[in-house]
Amino acid sequence: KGRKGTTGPGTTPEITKVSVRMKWFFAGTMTGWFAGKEEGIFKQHGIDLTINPGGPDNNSVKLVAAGTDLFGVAGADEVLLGRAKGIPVVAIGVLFKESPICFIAKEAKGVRTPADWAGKTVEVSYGSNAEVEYRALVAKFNVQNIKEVPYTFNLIPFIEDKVDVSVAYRMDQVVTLQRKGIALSIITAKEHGINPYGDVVITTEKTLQERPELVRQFMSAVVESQRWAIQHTSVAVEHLVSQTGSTLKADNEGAVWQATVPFLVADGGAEAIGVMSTGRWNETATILVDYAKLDPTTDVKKAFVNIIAAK
Amino acid sequence: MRRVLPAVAFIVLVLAVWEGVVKLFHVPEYLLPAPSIVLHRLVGMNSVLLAHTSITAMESALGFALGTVFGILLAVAFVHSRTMEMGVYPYAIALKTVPIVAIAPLLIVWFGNGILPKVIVSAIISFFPVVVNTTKGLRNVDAEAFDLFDSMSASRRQVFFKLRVPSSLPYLFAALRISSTLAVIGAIVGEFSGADRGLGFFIMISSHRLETVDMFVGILLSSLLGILFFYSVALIERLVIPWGRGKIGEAG
Amino acid sequence: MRRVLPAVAFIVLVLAVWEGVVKLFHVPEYLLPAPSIVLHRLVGMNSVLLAHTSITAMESALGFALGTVFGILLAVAFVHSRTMEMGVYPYAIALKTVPIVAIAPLLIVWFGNGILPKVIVSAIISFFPVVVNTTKGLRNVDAEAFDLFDSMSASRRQVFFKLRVPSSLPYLFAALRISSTLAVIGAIVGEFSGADRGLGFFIMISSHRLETVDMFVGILLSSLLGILFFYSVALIERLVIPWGRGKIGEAG
Amino acid sequence: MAPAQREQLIKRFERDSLTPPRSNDMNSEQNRKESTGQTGEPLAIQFRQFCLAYRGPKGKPLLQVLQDVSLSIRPGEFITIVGPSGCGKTTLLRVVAGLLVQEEDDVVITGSLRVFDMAPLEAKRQRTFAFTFQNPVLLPWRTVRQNVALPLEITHESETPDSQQIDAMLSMVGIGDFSCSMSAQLSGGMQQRVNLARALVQEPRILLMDEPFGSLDEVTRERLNFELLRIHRLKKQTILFVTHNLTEAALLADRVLVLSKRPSTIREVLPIGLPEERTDDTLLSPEFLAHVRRVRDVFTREETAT
Amino acid sequence: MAPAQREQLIKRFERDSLTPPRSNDMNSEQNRKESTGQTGEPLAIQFRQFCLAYRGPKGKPLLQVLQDVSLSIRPGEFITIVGPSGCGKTTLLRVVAGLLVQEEDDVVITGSLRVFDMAPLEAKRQRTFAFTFQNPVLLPWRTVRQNVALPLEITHESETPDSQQIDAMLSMVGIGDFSCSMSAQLSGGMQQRVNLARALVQEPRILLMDEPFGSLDEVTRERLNFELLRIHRLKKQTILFVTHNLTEAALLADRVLVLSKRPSTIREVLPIGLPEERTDDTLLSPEFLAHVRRVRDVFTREETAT
Ligand SMILES: Nc1ncnc2c1ncn2[C@@H]1O[C@H](COP(=O)(O)OP(=O)(O)OP(=O)(O)O)[C@@H](O)[C@H]1O
Ligand SMILES: Nc1ncnc2c1ncn2[C@@H]1O[C@H](COP(=O)(O)OP(=O)(O)OP(=O)(O)O)[C@@H](O)[C@H]1O
Ligand SMILES: Cc1ncc(C[n+]2csc(CCO)c2C)c(N)n1
Ligand SMILES: [Mg+2]
Ligand SMILES: [Mg+2]
Repeated sequence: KGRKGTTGPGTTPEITKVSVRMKWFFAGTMTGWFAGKEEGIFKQHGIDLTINPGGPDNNSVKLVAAGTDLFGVAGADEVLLGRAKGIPVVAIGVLFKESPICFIAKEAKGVRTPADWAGKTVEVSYGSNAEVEYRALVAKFNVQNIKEVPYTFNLIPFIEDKVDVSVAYRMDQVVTLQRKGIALSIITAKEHGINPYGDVVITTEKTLQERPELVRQFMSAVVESQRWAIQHTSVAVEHLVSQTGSTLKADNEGAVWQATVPFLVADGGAEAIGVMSTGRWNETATILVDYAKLDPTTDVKKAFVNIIAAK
Repeated sequence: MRRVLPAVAFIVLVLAVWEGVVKLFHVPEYLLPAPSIVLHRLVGMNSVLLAHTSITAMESALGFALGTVFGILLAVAFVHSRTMEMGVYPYAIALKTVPIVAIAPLLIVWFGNGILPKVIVSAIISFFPVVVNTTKGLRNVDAEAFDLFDSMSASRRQVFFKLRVPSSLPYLFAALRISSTLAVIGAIVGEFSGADRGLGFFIMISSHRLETVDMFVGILLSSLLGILFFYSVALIERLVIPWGRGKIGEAG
Repeated sequence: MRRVLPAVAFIVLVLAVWEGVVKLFHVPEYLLPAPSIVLHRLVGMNSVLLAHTSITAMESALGFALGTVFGILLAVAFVHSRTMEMGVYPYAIALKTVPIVAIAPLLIVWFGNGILPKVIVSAIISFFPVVVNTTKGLRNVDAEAFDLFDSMSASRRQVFFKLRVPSSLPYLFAALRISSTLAVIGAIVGEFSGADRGLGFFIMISSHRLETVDMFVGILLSSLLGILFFYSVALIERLVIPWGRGKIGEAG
Repeated sequence: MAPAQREQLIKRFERDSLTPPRSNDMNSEQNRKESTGQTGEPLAIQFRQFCLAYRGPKGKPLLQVLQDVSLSIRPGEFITIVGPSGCGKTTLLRVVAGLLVQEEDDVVITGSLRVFDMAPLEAKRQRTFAFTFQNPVLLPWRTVRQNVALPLEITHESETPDSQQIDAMLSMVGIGDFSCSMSAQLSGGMQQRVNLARALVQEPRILLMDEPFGSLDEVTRERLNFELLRIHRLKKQTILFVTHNLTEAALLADRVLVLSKRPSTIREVLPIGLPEERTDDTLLSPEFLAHVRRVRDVFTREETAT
Repeated sequence: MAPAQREQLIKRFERDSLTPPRSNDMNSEQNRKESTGQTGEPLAIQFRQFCLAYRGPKGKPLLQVLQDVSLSIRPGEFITIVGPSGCGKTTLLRVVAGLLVQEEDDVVITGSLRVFDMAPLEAKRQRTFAFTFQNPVLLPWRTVRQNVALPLEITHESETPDSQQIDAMLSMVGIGDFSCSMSAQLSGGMQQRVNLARALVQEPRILLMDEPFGSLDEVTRERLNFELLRIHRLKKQTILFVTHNLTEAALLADRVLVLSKRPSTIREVLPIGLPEERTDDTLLSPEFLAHVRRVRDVFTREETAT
């Protein structure tokens, strides 16, 4: 598919059909993607975009590697761990320059630092980057006596006080909870010096090698779309809602999108959206070597290509 | 009228108790919304829900049809060849026991993003009862009737269509009742892992957003869909096996 | 020996084709590992897997037992009271069609983090075929035999235990075959939404960690568990309904 | 089983009989006018202008089966019923037994039917009847013995019914050797005999027998005829006995009921004026042969079955 | 259906008969020695030192049913079989029809059995037999008419068998009015007549009949006896006919086979030397009555059933 994308310069750019696989169910965090699609930003870059949903069972790394989707959104951790297992995916841009993961407790429980987890019931999302950051914090604070229970991707046990501490996306569940009037105390890994990359945009080594122009066009469109959505919040969110079967609520997703923006513009502001640095990738890798059994010999440099910076 | 009265009475009872419990113990809405609220919401968002429901209905119907056809074919093969049965049955069970959620990405890789993977999940989940019951039914032939056909030296084909098939219908329809609801489940489970429409998608998003009322609306609709499928099968059964109606207890 | 030969032959065939396809088309391991690699891994990690498998087996067995008992009781109630059936059947279907994944968190809130919610999911999934088939079976009584009991003015209890129950056994066992594998699915689905042990946990965590080989080991084990449950039921059936063995086709 | 032992069992069975012998003497009653309660004891069965029709499938007319049947049967009487195939004999027995009632089945009934002055349903509830069906209806999951034990389990609500009584019955009908076989392994005639044994162990007040000896050879049939007469002399049950064998009909009966073809009315009720004790010799007596001839005459005056 | 119309249908059925009348004359053959191929034509059925036993449940001894049966039946012969209940008559028919074979069933067979010089299984494959089973075995999902049509559908592999032939058959057995009823709505005797009709439409070379008239009244039975004889005269099938009615046995047969009680041997084969055309008068002729008496004598010499 999309062989037409390799047309030479000079001719009018033909439209290439391309799909991208999200990391999760459609939500306000993805407002930029839908806005870019609906505003014709991807079209302008010669791309007819299909946005596919992810979910807890749907691994975007696998689907991109298998060629089902040309591009995808995945955690930086997944890229490194996948490459260590021989999965030939590469990051071609970053979305969340800080980890979106945080650890929440109800305000009244007085959980201020990881040290307060001692003796508490904590939801652990086994096998995810959330577990990595959790282990790192537990190690750093040498916390004992935590009662770990499995995370259910659902907030009800937390709200019902079946657990004291849960894991959440800073811009997603936290916003949802706060809008429901639940006061939270939030712990992030970053405030304790552990700061890996969050979600990144990926493709395969093969695509990168064979269709570099398409990849460049795509990333340009991604960055432009995010910028546009940051500037036109309410219209962007309406695009999101209308394109997802009117299931999402504009007010909630608008708040989510607003909470997402700081993660996009960290490390250099709106000018540097999508641009990655070797230092941050190395930092990410170190954490994974320590807490996710990442093979230390993994070549981090090969895991990402700074399409945007190269422009 | 007489036939639906008990069902209506029962639901009214259940809803009343539910409503009462919610009101009495101040159960928060995000945990368990009162039925009055759920129904009110349901009425208020007709068109969106209709779209989701009809997609799921279509996936379920296709999956049910596919699963049934495949299940019947497999049962027929089993009845015709013991070797086939010995060889394949364990793998039909194995296929059935594979956690769909685990192979969802594979299904998307193989069958794309449209409704096909959902239809296939629905078919996989619903084919198994058909295999088991139909195999049993096709075997559960009256020995004397079999002798009758044998004495006429009926071909296997004839024994099959004129004796085994009619004998197996009560079993087949019991299976279809089971499968019809499984097919709905299958479609919804299929939608949980990677869909951008359908009731499964709606339920997932609502659950994720703590829109518990919406989630209950979605659950309610999927249950209604299951009930609709079930009673459609029951209705067809009445038309197809009129002679079975004389059985004891069907009337009383 | 003769009985397992076809199964062994078939699996060898399937594995050979699978291995061939993987090798021939260079299917990457993270997508679909070759069976040789899966088996090799399986052999290498005995003790860990044994623990996970036995937990899931226990949950499935409890869920199966619970679902079966509950299903039988409901079927009995239906057969005794048409009003009961009319009233409750639709809600049994509705319960069955509720997407478990959607209510799994509620189950955890109500039943805690232990094996109980998994057992309950397993029971909910497996009770329905028992209800449907057993209801059918208890009704599927020979009209003349019923007249015989009626002429002796047998009590409902006696008709039930001495006539309906034996008549329904073939249906019941067909249901148990279906439910036995559903129970395993149920336990695994229950584990998917919140567990720290069991095959469902193992599969999910392997999937998250992109350990596709491990995931396939987990899937393989869950299938084996399903097969084990299924054939245990089949074995019990042989012991319990010896008179059914004369039926046509069971022998051939 | 040795013959002596068998005899002993049968004796025991007779001694242990629960029903006390009734006091009515057939012969003296034979000439009295039939009416209710003349003897103070209610009639066993009484039909008055009884009509029965099956409702067919929708749109089809009713199938009138019994038409204006009026008949009084005294306790202890042995009535045999003959009639063309399909005329309604089985229907008659079923309606007496309370197995066919207007409220539950697709039939239309008019007229009245009382059993010991009760509605048939009530009589059934009091376990008045034992029924030998035209098909043996043996339960395939029970052995021969367990099939015969069934009514005892049901009436005594016990799981271990008196085994000697059952053994006696099984050996009387000549299938003692097969008591542990499954019923599918019996021949047609053997199944019919099990069916008979199962009805007899019930010791009912009214015995309804639908062609019980239809698939037995003449010798076995004759032997069982005399056994049945012997038991009847002893227990004085009221018996309705459907048969196609006119000799049998005359041999067994106090009265022979001849039905016409459908819609069935009572063509004639023929009293058989023979001594109650009937033997091999009865069969050859000119008196008996005259009776048989009369039954045959009435019967063949009927056209053949419809 | 009007009688005239009925007659016409029956005529048509006879004219359209597929089997050409065979040339052997029963009476002249009656006195010849039995042996294979003496007339050049193979024997219809030949048993030589045939023994059959059922294997019981494990641990129990074999149940010897047929013992040293030797018998030759010429094509076109009408053999009736009598014997005590449970002696093995049904078993004999089943083994001839190829429904009971050592390889597939739990039986032990020794000796030889040939049907038209073929193994029974082969003969079955060539559609040599029609079988009326002791139970009518009607398919509950078919109407009466569809039940009778079944063999035609099967042998002609057509879904629309000749309807006039079926109608003729149904009215011959006297259930024309019920042709659209479901079989559960028929009386026992009516079901048996459907069973008979279903066998006759097959027009087989060998007709195996297991007590086909057991639950019919005397008048209907007699009428059907004569119908059967008429059809046999016309089509010259070979018939094995099991019955418990000794008069019937003598009336129908070229030869009556009397079996002993189990383990069953051939007690005697009684040739019935009557003219082939038998009528109502035959039943009263002293010659015939002498035959019946002989059959009864041989039969009752046997002890009763086991
Ligand atoms: N499938 C079977 N397994 C074991 N024994 C059997 C089986 N079928 C028949 N028998 C036994 O074989 C004997 C002969 O049975 P068969 O049915 O041939 O008798 P029959 O002469 O037809 O008797 P009837 O006149 O009562 O029909 C009986 O004792 C019966 O118990
Ligand atoms: N359930 C039914 N529904 C409709 N018609 C029926 C039903 N049962 C019997 N009949 C009809 O009623 C008539 C009488 O049937 P019944 O069984 O009483 O006859 P019968 O005298 O016992 O005959 P047989 O001697 O053949 O057993 C028959 O014509 C039959 O078709
Ligand atoms: C954009 C986006 N991606 C993933 C999740 C789901 N999620 C919530 S917490 C968590 C960490 C534990 O695995 C994950 C994956 C989300 N809500 N939003
Ligand atoms: Mg009858
Ligand atoms: Mg027999």
